[in-house]
Amino acid sequence: MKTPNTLTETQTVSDMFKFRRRLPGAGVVAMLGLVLAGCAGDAELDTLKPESGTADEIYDLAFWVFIIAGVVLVAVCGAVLWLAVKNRVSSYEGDEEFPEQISHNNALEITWTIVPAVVLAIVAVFTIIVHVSINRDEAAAVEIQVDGETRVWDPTIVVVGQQWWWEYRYYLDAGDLDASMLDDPSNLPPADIVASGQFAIPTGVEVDLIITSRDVIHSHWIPRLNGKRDAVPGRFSPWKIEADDPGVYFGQCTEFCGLSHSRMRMQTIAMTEADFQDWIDMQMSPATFDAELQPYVDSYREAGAGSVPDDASAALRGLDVFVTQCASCHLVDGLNDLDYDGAEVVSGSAPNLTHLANNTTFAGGILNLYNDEDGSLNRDDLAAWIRDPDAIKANFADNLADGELPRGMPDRNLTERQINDVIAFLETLGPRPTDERIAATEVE
Amino acid sequence: MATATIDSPDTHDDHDEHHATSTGISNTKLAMWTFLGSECLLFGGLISTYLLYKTRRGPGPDNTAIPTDIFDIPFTSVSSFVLLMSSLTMVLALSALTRGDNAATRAWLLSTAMLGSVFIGGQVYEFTGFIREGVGFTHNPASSAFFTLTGFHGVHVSLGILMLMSLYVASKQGKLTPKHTETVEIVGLYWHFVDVVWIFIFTVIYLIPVD
Amino acid sequence: MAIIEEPLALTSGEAATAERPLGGLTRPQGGNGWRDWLSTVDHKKIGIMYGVSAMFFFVVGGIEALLIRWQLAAPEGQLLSAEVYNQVFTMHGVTMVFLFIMPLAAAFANYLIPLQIGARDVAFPRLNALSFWIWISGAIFLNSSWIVGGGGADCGWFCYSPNSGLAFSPSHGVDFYAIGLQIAGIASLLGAVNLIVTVLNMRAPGMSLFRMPILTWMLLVTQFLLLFALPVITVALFLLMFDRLFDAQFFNPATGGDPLLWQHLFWIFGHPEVYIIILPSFGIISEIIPTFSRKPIFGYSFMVFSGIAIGFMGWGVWAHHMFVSGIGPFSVAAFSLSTMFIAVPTGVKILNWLATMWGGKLLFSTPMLFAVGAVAMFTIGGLSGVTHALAPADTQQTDTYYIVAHFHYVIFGGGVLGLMGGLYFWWPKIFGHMLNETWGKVHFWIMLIGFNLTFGPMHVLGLQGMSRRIDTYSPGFGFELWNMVATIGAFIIALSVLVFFYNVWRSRRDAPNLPAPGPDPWDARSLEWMIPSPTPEHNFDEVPLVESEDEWWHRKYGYDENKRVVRIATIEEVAQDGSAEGVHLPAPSFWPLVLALGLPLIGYGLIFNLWLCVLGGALTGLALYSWALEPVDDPDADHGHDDHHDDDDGGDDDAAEPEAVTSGAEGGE
Amino acid sequence: MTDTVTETHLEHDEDHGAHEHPSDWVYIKIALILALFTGIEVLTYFESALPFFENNSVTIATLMFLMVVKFYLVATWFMHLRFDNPIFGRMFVAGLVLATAVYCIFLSAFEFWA
Repeated sequence: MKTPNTLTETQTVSDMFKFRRRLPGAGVVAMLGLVLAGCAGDAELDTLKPESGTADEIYDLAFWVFIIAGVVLVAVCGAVLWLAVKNRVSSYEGDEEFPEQISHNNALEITWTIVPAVVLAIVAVFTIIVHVSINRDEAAAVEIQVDGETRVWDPTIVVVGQQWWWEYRYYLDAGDLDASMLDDPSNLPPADIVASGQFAIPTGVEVDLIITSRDVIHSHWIPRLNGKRDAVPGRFSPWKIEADDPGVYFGQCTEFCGLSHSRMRMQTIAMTEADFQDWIDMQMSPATFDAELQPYVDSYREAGAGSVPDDASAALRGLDVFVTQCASCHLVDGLNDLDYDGAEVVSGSAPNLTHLANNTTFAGGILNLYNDEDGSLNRDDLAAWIRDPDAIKANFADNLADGELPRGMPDRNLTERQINDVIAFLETLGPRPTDERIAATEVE
Repeated sequence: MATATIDSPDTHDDHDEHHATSTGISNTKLAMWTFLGSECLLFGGLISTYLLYKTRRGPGPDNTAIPTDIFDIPFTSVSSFVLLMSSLTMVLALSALTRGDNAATRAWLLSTAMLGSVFIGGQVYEFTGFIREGVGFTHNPASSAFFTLTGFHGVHVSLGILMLMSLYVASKQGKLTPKHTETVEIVGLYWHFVDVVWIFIFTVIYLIPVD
Repeated sequence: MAIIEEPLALTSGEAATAERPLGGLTRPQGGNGWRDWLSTVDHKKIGIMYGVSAMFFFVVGGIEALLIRWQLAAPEGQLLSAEVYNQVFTMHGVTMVFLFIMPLAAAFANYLIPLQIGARDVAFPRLNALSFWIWISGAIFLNSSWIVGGGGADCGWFCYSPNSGLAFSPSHGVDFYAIGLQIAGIASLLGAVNLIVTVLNMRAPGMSLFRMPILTWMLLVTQFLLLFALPVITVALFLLMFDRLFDAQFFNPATGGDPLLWQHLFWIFGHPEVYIIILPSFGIISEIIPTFSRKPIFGYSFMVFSGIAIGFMGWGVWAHHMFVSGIGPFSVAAFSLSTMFIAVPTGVKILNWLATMWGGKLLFSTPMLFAVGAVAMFTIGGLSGVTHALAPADTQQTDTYYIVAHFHYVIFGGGVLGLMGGLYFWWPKIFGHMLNETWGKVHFWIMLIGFNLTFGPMHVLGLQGMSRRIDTYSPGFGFELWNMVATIGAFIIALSVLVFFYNVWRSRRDAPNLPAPGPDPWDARSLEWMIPSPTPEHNFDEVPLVESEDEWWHRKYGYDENKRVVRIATIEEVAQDGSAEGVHLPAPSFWPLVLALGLPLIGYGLIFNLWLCVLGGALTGLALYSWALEPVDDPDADHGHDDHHDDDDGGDDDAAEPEAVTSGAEGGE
Repeated sequence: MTDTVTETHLEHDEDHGAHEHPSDWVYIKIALILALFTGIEVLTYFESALPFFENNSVTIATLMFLMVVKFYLVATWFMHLRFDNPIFGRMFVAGLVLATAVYCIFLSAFEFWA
């Protein structure tokens, strides 16, 4: 899998000279040297490295305007400097000589009113062309297999922002889902797939996004794939995203959304159609449990939480901790889905953990689920997160005054042993991602 | 531009009402009109907010009644008419003062204030009726916007009544003489403005049917 | 209306009637230390108070800026918690916009407008004092939330709902924001009415509108923008306040409220606000550059009309702040186009400044350095502005540090540098001594370098994808280097401000040993330079008859038969000496101050305990009636005139009128 | 907004007192017209009274027309804009026109007219 964020040094350098491909002339490159210098190294959010048709269009438009602006800037600042050097005097002392008192020149004035207007009018034409293009909804069709039958899916994902993570809802049988079919962001129809923090798209297809929010305004932004679009509660804003090549594309919430705004990130994982089909299959299936856990799960579904002997495996003990401590907010399909109204709904407003271990980030996209060095589970960060979420990501989930809304993950006061146990259980949720993906999605 | 002649206040040859200003018009009156221009944006904002929200009932079975459901047009028509007529009495008060007829001035000032009070009384009655019928300020966006807009207007009318009563008292004390016409005129401008705002509100908020 | 005031006579010798309607209230006479400042209605003293307070809040906002930069210097900054960081960046924005730049511009407007149009004072001197006191009480109220409100507002200066709602911002910070800005808004609105009337009505004979200095013109446009923009933000703040304090349902999406309502109202105000900030600086630049080029401003009428055009077009572009809000592609396209074309009149201004310098004799004094620096820096900000007028490009740039860079180049580069130049330029006129030129140049160069180091790299950061308003960032996104540079730059700016304060102190210390600057130290062009420095209390001994644009310059210089400039008079010959005596001046009053004290009390009452509202309301009401009943003049004060009780003269101004209630009532809204 | 001031070059006193305000009878006649118009406005509410008011667009057009006329009458006669210096009217109209334009665009952005 191509991983834009792990480019080698040479790739980065060649990428830097992308400008050249677009515009011959070393002078321009030199002019933008400052900008380029900042682009060296990893910069997964870089808007100057577009990786999709849409992002390319925006980039090209902006690029030419940067050039025009640069020319004007050099002209004006050059004129200022030139005048400063040429016309400078050190004192008026004793100097009764005045320069020619030219007060106006209407022809000149009209010229420099009209010329910029014409330049802007030309820019405006291209702006409108690009604007129309990036807002056009092109029908796309992806053939996918759901429950063994082939469906034609117009790829559409409902994106729901909340403090401080993103939820992605896939409606695979809706054919052509439209924003008008949705009503209340806090009570969306059951979806086939509910992912959080990371979402998969097939490459080479335009994927429609319908963006909304459950609480305050957020903004969904994957810079290399497209511009941003706000997630406004009560509104469903259409947007789109596409990736030319498989890879992992980083994003960050860009509308100030309160306390942990800076810690609200997400990633788009672009996959080949075959990989995407595998991802769907995996996401569509409920969690599976090994022979040791399964009896507990069955009895839980029948009669609620049971009890676990002290000498049981860590995962089983963790399962018990999960159902008593975590299940009131988090859903694991196949375990506590019956506790919620409608089997496929997402729980309350906490991430769906059914396939947690298949993700590579957690806590709203800010922490790595696996260690990059050896691919092992990142137990330290997971434990720290469960131990005191507020310390990792400031929130409003504990010590609430009357009527205050809990926002974020509360501190459940688990013992260290309980924390270890629940981590052991969480590790069982979902197939482990490939090492490549772990490397590519690493958050530094 | 031609060089201006200097108005020489020292000559006092024409005893104009106003001091010499660049435009020849009164500072105070110009300030009032400027202020009224600004008020257009204020009421415009509130009216637009209401128009935007007028059918937003909010979710759920409760609190979904909106003001347009229960407008009592005949009642509001009467109070609108009352406010409209108060503009007439206001202008008659000014006219009386110009003539130097203090008794008539007071009578018209008082009737203007009375008509304004009747309007406010009507508004209070309307508000309490709304609240009784379950359309309270906090119930849904439509009602919040309605009460804010009409309440804001009501506060303007009330302030106008205070000004009118102050003029009345001043007149009683013999301090309101024909040389004070501009003072009355300026209060009148404010009063008429509040009236024209209501002309707008009455049509756009009350009379234009909601689909 | 309102505050029925004696319209000041245009020539000395015009007396006011001095009645004492109730025989009880008299007006203070001033002239004794701090009480003089508290009761003054002199536009110059009010201007100075605006300036000093603005500089105080510049320091406050600057400290907040340094905290932000310290936090962001390196990844995972630990100086501030997310909670405090959000309050700090919010208050930084609010402080710099509402408590620094606007009042500093108001300082120039107050001090200079009457001087530039040849007037004794503004049209309504007491109202002017009221504006200042209301503004300062609003400013203190706003900042008191640090102490009594559980921290500053934490919603950003733009305070988008529903994040500003009670559910998401439960402390009182946002309440203080909503009420504090309303109070400050009342001040600006009253000021706008006052100054508009002043410019239209108080001009010296012959001072037609098209002979007014560009600064007066730009300030006039600014006042119109304030006049019409403030009611819009007032509506928005009102709705927010009702939502938070009285459970209204304006912005709660759960009950059908629309968060975009706030955004539209905020930006309908917010965009004209940008021009409210920048136009005064444009005016100052337009005074400084001709003076130090020894040429008249190039294209006077184009400068005026482009200013008007900017002000006018500023009303049709607000939604460019909302290109990604989901307002619909059609709206986006329309606002994108309108925004792009606002660059045209702005460009006209820049080119006219260059043309003024063209062929001139450029003397790079400190004011000139700041003015030219402002032109260059504003050009950068203006051009980056064009890049996100393009809606598609804006979807990548908005809410990133690119925008932070852009508006700091506009507001700091174009606005603050220009205002700083204005301080150096008019300092001798205001305080009677020059600021030290050497230290001034040191100040300029340090500030220019610090400014570019701080905000230049932010362009790169933004294009690299660094979001705005984040309290920290992770390593590995390529943000480290430029954030560190920006932080270093911020401290260099802080250093330059210290240099400025040092210069102020030092110049004052050295002043007695230096020759007095005289009325016209810069060989400048407009009327304020024909009167002594510092400006005498009565401004002009004799109100000048204006015969041309750049009147003062034309009194010094004429043309010979070859159209060459020759001196026709020395400064001493044509300047006034400030010796006029017995000029009637408006009497001081304490009531503006008392009235202004009532408003924050009402504010605290709304937040904490409604009884305080009663107290505040009573104080306001008392002040209003006392204001109305206070005589126009103190009959005991010696103003050099016998009271001539000519009933036709000024009779309607004798302030016995209850309609002063009107004004206050309106002010109270 | 700014055009209100650009044309302001009146250097001479416009004598405010030179013209006579209309007589009370004129004011009463204006008020009668206003009353009549208000009556027509209210009639639109009673759809049965006048059949063509069953059509919403006709109703709205009528109401808006009457509103504008009423507004105009009060502003020009009662507020004396007819007789006064035009600067006053310009200040007010500036605000009025700006408010109308801005808020119409504002409502359009919400697709209010749809």
